[in-house]
Amino acid sequence: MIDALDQIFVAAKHRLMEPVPSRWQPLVSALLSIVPLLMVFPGLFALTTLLERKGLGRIQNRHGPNRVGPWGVLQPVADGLKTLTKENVVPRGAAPFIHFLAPVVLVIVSFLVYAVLPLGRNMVAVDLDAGVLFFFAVGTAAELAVFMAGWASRNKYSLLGAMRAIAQMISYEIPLILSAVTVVMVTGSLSTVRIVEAQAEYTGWIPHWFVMQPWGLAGFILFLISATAESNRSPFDLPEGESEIIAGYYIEYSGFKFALFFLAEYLGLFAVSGMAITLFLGGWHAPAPWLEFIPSWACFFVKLLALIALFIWGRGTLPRFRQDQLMEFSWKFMIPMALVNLVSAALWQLMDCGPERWLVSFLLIATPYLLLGRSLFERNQFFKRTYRFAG
Amino acid sequence: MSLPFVILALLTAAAAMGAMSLRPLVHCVLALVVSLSGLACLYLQLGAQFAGFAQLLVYIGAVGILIVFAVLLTRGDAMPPRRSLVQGRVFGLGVAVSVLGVLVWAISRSCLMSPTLPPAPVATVEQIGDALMTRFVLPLELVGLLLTAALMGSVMIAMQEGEDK
Amino acid sequence: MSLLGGGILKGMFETARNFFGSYVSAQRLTTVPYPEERIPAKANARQFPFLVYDGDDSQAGLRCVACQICEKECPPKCISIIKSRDKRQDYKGQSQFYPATFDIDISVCMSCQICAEVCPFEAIKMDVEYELSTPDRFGGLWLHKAQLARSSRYYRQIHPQAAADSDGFMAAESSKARARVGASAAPVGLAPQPRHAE
Amino acid sequence: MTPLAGYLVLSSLIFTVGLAGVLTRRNAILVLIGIELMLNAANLNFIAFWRFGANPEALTGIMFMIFAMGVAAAEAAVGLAVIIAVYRRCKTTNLDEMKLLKG
Repeated sequence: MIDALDQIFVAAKHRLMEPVPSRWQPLVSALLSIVPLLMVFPGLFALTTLLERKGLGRIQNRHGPNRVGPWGVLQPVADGLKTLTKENVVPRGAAPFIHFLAPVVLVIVSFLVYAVLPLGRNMVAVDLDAGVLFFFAVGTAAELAVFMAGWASRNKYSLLGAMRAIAQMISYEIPLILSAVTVVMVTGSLSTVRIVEAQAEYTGWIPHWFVMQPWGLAGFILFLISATAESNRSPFDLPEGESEIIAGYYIEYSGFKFALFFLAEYLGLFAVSGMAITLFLGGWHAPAPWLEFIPSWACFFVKLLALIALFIWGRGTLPRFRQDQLMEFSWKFMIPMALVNLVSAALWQLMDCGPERWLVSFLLIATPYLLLGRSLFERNQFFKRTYRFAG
Repeated sequence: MSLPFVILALLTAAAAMGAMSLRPLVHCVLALVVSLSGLACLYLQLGAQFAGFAQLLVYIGAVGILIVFAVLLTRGDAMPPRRSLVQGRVFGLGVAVSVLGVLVWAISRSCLMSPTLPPAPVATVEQIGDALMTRFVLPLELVGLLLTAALMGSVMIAMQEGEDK
Repeated sequence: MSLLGGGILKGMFETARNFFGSYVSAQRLTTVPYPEERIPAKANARQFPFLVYDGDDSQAGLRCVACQICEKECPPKCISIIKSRDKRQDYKGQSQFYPATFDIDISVCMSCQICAEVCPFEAIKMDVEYELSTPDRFGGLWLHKAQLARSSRYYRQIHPQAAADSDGFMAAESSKARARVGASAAPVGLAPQPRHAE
Repeated sequence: MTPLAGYLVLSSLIFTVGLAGVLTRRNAILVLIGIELMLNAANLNFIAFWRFGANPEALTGIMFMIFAMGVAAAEAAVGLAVIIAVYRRCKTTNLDEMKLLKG
């Protein structure tokens, strides 16, 4: 019974595949893997916009949307209808083809990365040998789409927003990949399925997730911070920066194309959250042995929703960075910490099991953290403000 | 000659020509990116998964973005003036076409034209990693050194010389 | 020594308290679901001016005597008055002009209340009505005498304290005038009285 | 035409296009793009020879391609830095207008 519920989607796919002639099997199999992804994640996007607005409202002691439907649950439908019926405006000076292509490329790229995310036991669209590499390689194309949007609009604000976005994404891609590399190094595989399998065991009630180890915890935090920056969310939402450059690279987009940008932004957020779950939070494994009756896909989505809630919480709390702070934080803090974390993970892998391994790994991370924190933040040199004209 | 190869080859070649012949510089860069992604797909089609993804990561994520930044920093996104067909252009095209002729002639004459398709070799990431760490460890270190030197060198070159003025 | 990142944790704790607190205690919520619930208006709330009338007839009972002081004092010059040719009796029993037209352009009005301050006849007061939207773009901006007139009962209802002061002032004025009429039966000049602070 | 020949012809075509671009276009960035195209044509050859040649388990073609990619990335970084530095001095990226050393 429990297994049947766990494998319900896999079994359903097999049932649907049975009557198909063997010539068409690969095509139908691919379609049956892709179509649910195309339906589930936009649905999750709609749910997340609602949760985000409600949650932000409550964080700021407001009610949040509560008009459309009971408790406002139909708000995403209303938003969607409103966006779809808006006029599609293309500026006169724009390069029309690239202007059209940018959101399309962005959405396609955002969907492609889901191919390697294991959503449950036996539930991954393609188990690539180089899955993690695929994830990051395809993800980089998003930067180009952002540039296309910013440049094709012929608007100085969108160009500025695009430049900011690209600079930010490049700077934070390095700690993002470096913190993922620690996991790849310890498991010895780039395949997402193998990485999840490596976190299957339990000691007592405690799962062997990588986040439970010192280097894994540090890697997880670094990964989350970089992922926030990669998906341009607050406090790293400078590319959009409503108060300074209006809406960044998508000022000149309206109607359906704007909705595509919005969708792609959230899809990117879900994708990096899913990657964080796969790499550090044990993928679809239950958090304790006595919780293993929960279907694996339910575990994954609960973890995903928890991470999304964390992102919303962070957005409701933290103010936006300044551009120079953003860059310095990446190059002077995140990248050194990611490199140190890499060494720590390597030592963890080399040393035998025992308390000294924990001690070494912990000290190797904590010492640079405290030193960097003291030297960069405490003496106020890190965020020292320089004025060009005054003083 | 499979259909996917023909489609990818046409796309790649057309994008490469676009990259060299379009007038707005940004369009050239975008065409270059399309061409390089086509090459990455060709690598995947040839069974070199790691090479294909590495191509995407390096060329689209790094080199493409770098060129875009250079275009914007040198204000290259303005439309260049249209030029007439000058002598240098004819000379360059002539050289290129003759090089192409020689290459195609050499390929058609070569002894590598065995019509049988060898079985697809496997190149897992693990094998590549092993090879990089054992047989090719010296070149790997050298490339690392080269990249570090290039990083520092390009920062030094592109840095503003503010103190001198 | 404070730990790096401690401030972030502190902030996260504060917002979490807001989040859960807003479900527990309704006092934390600073906003209300508007059309169903409203925050009661403050004692001295003001939006746009209106003309006060006594009795039941909104045109015959207008207190305004078309003295045009408000028109002159209005900083953005949004009031326009045309005096009538004939005269009629005011509440003190004196013969007065009345406004033939009295228009206010509320797209220009800045709700400064100077018109109400300077009016010697308690004829123009500030309304609290804020739901003024109309389905068309230019509608409801240029208000005429008929739209501006509100009964004095309404005024007593929205600003009870100020209305009581104003009623007292008017009662004193009219009794003074009647006493003067009874004593000397001489015509009374129209010298405006200095206004008390409301 | 055999499969290998198809890849070789495509690679020589891309190489030629890059060469033609380098020879005819006068913008420094475009010249760099042409060089990138030529390097990529060579990479395609490496992979094709690895796939269809003898001894594929030695992975020589892929290794060559990876190292060529590293070198190309370094070249692009330094080349673009030079272009930006020259642009600061001469306010142009046109190769014909950079003639400070001409008499």
